Amino acid sequence: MDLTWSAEEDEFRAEAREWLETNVAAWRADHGGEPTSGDTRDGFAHHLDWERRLFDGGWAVVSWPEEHGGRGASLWEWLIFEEEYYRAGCPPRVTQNGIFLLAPSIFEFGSAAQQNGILRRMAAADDLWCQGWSEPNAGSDLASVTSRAERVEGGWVLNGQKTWTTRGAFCTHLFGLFRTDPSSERHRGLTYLLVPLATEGVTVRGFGRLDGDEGFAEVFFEDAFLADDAVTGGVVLGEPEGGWSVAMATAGSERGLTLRSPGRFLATAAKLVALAQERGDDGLRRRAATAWMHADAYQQQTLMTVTKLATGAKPGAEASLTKLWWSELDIELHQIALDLLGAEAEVEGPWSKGWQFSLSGPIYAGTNEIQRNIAAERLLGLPR
Amino acid sequence: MDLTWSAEEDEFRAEAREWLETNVAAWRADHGGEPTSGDTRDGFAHHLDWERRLFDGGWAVVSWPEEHGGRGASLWEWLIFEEEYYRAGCPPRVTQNGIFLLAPSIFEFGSAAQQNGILRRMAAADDLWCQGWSEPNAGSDLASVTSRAERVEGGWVLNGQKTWTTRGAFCTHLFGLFRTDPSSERHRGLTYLLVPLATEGVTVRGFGRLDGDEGFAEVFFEDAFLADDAVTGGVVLGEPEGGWSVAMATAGSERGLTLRSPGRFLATAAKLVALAQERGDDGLRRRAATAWMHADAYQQQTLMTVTKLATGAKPGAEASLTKLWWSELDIELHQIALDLLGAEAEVEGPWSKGWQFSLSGPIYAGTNEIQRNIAAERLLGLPR
Amino acid sequence: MNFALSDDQIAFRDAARELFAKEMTPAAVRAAWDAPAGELDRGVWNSLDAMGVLSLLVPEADGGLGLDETFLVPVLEEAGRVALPHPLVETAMVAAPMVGAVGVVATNLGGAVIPCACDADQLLLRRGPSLLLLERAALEIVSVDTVDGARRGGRLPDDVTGPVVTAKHADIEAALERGALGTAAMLIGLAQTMLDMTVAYVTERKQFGVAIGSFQAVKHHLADARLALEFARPAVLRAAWSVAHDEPTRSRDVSMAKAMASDAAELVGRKALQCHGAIGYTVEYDLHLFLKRTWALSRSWGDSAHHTDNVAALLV
Amino acid sequence: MNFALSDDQIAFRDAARELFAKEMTPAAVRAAWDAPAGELDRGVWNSLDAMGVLSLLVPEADGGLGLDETFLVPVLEEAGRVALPHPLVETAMVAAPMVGAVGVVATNLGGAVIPCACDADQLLLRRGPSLLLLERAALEIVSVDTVDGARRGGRLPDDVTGPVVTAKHADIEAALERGALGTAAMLIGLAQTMLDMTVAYVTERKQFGVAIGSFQAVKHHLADARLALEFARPAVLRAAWSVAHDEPTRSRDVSMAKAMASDAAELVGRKALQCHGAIGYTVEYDLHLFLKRTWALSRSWGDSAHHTDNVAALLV
Repeated sequence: MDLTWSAEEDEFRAEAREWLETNVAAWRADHGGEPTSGDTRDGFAHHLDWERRLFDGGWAVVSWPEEHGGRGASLWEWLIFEEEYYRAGCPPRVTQNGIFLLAPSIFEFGSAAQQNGILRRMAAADDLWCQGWSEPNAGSDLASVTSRAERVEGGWVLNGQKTWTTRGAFCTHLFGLFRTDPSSERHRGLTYLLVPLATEGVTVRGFGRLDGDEGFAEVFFEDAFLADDAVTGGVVLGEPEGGWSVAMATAGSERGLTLRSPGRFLATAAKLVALAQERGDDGLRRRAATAWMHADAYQQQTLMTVTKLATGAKPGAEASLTKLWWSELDIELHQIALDLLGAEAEVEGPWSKGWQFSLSGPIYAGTNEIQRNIAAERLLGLPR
Repeated sequence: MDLTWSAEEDEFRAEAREWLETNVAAWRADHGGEPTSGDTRDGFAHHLDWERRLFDGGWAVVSWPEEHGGRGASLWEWLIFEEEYYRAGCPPRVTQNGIFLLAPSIFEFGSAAQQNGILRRMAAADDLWCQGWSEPNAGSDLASVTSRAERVEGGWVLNGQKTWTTRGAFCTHLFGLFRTDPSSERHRGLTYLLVPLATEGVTVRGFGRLDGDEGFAEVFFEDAFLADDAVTGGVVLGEPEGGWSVAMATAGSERGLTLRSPGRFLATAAKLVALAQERGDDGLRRRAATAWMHADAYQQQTLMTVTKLATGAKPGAEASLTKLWWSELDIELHQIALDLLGAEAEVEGPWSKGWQFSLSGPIYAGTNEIQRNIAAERLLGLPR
Repeated sequence: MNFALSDDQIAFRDAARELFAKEMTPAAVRAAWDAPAGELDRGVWNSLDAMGVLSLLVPEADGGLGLDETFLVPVLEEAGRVALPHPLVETAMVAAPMVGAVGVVATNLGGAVIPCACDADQLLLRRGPSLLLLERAALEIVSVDTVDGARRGGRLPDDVTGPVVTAKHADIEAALERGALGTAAMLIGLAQTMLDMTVAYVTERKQFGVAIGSFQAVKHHLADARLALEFARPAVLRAAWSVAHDEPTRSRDVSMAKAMASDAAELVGRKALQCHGAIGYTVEYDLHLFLKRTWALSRSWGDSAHHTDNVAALLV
Repeated sequence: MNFALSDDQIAFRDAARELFAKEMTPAAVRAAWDAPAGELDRGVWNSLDAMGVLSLLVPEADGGLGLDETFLVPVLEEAGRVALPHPLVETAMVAAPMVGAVGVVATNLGGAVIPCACDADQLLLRRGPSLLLLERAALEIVSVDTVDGARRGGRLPDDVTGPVVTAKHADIEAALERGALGTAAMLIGLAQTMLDMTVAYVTERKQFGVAIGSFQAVKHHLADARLALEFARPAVLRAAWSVAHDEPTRSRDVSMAKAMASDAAELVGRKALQCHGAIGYTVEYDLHLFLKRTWALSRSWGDSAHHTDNVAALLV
């Protein structure tokens, strides 16, 4: 047991801090001081510029191997980077769904050609990936996907509809599950496909999230021909009709260590404590301190988890607990902030925007009802 | 709409208040100032004395007809009585399971002979009734009763076991469900029987509740012969094998308006507010005020419900909401009191005793999980 | 003791319900999001005026109906059910008893912004210890972006002056009480609609081969929502009575009503959004119209903590 | 950075676990409820002494093991798992670093009563600004009835005096911190046992033809319990490190550990009782032994609100 950082890790932190503080300030200045939300058309362009600065500085994907644009950082360093990223006030990552949801599956299931063709372009924000999991009738019940791909000479013909595709209207590529065995049911007969959105027969329609930003999209496929070589290295990830296990690996990482790091909530908690000091009564200051503890506990629990992973353990169903914790923590932090703001809370601002976003946490990446089922069944062993 | 009490109701309140204040003081004085819990052997005797004083004063069962020992009070007057009862600091009713659980069924399903033979003696605390619903394997799932009664010449032979029988060790009679059709399943083939505990072959073993008082009993039946005339008017309530519908009527009243009146919680809330004034910080005073509001809201909601009943409506599944509210309110009130007491809370005293009792609220009279199911299915119409 | 609305009270409420069902659809609420400042459609407002709702609390001698808050509160619950964007609480509940029926009235009494500031005929403004009544046309109003676009919020510079309506502390306290009471009623209506929408959705929406409303977790979410509403509603109606009859407990009763209605509506909103899942999380679906109004109103005219502290102070 | 216990720390913890499994069964806890004041069985205590647990924090020069709190905290979690009635936190965690291994030590530092007051050899007493160490045999102790009968609480008259151990504020603060930390560890263990018992019960108990653990409501209750434990446990271990290494954040870390462990254990206890139903509500079943200790410890050595306020003060 040793809860101190090594000299190398301290150095890594110092380097990250300096780069991030300097560069985020420069980026902000270049976009008028306060760039608009990355989930709007204009804001997305500003945020792409940020992503490219990150890549050029070598900070886009710190934990990836150097050959794919990373710097081969350890999980510890990744945590440090995330902490510094949010402490410096850097913006949400508009490339996150590629980096955090698709890339782990590419690393695990992709051919060398796919890895070489896809990863560096993703890191550089040359290709922008959105996820195609949900359909109008496949939400929590992902296995009920009905979008289909028919095998034809030299490729696939796609039909169907995906929805709730985050930032789909601004992306260039989609990854998702398609039913390739029309006689199959549930999680059998599904293939994981990589689809350029420019493909003829693919239509993307953006629509507004709760906060009004065009953060969602529907994607329609109407006899869209997806050539086998439409993506370098091939459009099928993993085995044909083996898409479910590829998706589950992605879903595992989506729920797991990577999607929402403690650093993000530590930064919000620090802001909340400052707000409570400024305008809270005793009761509200106590609630703010409780929320701060919950954020700090997330950091400690993550350090404990990384300790286990560093000694060879595999991530397990504990990921469900992590998802429950951060999603409910995010709401707690913003709820208290709104209570501190009182009637002012209805005015548009970072807290009211963050509050609305926090409410999506218990819904996306597997609803919290599903996560509680998983925790009870897989961690406690309760009967299905 | 008129939220004032009539002159007659004010008079009733004044009369009740005077009688209760005078008599509860006298009763306390006669039993050493602070009589012990009615759920202990000694305390039960003290509390029986209180019940008999109530009966002699005409206050044991105010809402019953005069012929059975009541004073024919309206539901409004009953609410006023309950409010005054707890405001005066009167003790819990050790006769409550007969009065609130059995009597409504006797009124609805009993023959004139049963009504005349049972009710007045119950009100006078001459006969002391305990309930025999639960069995070791029939808790929430009441229909899985396996205790059985076999029809023989002149009576029934009982075998099986009941448990969680409140104050069973101190009572004289039991009411409960027995399977009389051995080939039946679930809620068919059950008969509602009235059983003197002195019957040969019936053994009662008291055991300790969470707070250590002997408030529970197991009742064993081993070839116990229950003569048809063991209870005046007959031992079967309602139709043989029609016991389920009789029990459901009782369960309805158990959950409903009558078991836990608002007055009880208003009195606790007033004490909590005083405690919070004495030793609370702002945060705890705010919590105490919230709990007080919840108690007062129960009173207002009850007045609204009684308005509906007074104009001919039947009690419905709203009773599930009432049970959820008072049981969770009781815990809230005591939780805050313990938080106010801090480390002192571990010392035995009325708040720690009340806290332990409050924790049984979400369990007995139909668990709160079952009540939420009922509310969702019957009030909101969600699919079973 | 009788907690039931009278036939007259029911008739008023039902007339409002019928009007709103016809004229205040979700599409009409969306129109209020989109209409330029100062151009809020007055169709439904004129109908309310014709029904007498706007002058319900104005004495008969002054041309009003001379009725009391127990008539107006059920109408305001109906207004909440449809998320009426017009300043009905501000006009009929707060201003009318003081200044009579003088058109659309906006006010800064309720919170940080002045809802419908540019759409009003008159502005009732608190400035220091006084209440002023000003013609809107004469004022420079700055629009404020609010989470609920139908709030149509505005602000005024601090140095505005004009004719004083009252400088009595008691008058201002009473106005604040009426505002809190009316807003509590709106919140009950909003919560009822969000619950109704959610029950309909979870009954229809299927996942894993069954309606999602058959899952126990969803049932319990919505049972909790129903529970909160069941016990908040009588508190609001009782407060209406206490204000109408100037009961000694009126301040406490109003604070309890606002605290409980705010808490209940926030809870129902959370449950509604969660049970809807992603569909509720888009502005194309109607839920957000009610959710955002709930957030605005729960913290206007005093939030739950403010009113709870008032109850605590009055319980001493 | 390494959050894992070392092999030595694990060996200590496992030895304690093994000892407790043999000697501190629920029957042994019940015996502590029943034994007359002053007659608490010392079998398990002597074994702990022989293992070196009691003098773990005593410097080697003074005959102790000279180890730190990161060794003792995992042992205390094990003590919590079996609801050990002996004053192990008071003796090994609080007193030993100040006065060495002097037998069974009871203290009034933790709260309203002195647990095991009559069973101790020594009493460590806070009186005004000083800590005194007194021979128990010389004192008049009044027994106090506590909800948890195994607490064996006592009280002393206010005017007791005796030899001063320290009058330094910092020493007393450090002792209070160690007490809160040790108690937090006990609470984690208690919570773990209550959760384990409940999982076993709901897996076995059948109603409506199925194990009650298959109902989603029960699953979600216990997922919440597991969740609270998952995030409280690292906070306690981190606080052990901070105290052992005298980190600048030690006070804040200890307060966070105690607040989170208290909240988690109270929550787990509520869920455990509810999921057990009536069977948990009797003293014949073992759950109450753990539940009542949880209630006692969650409010001893500072309750959740006290420690949360300390965190709030230290975050400025």
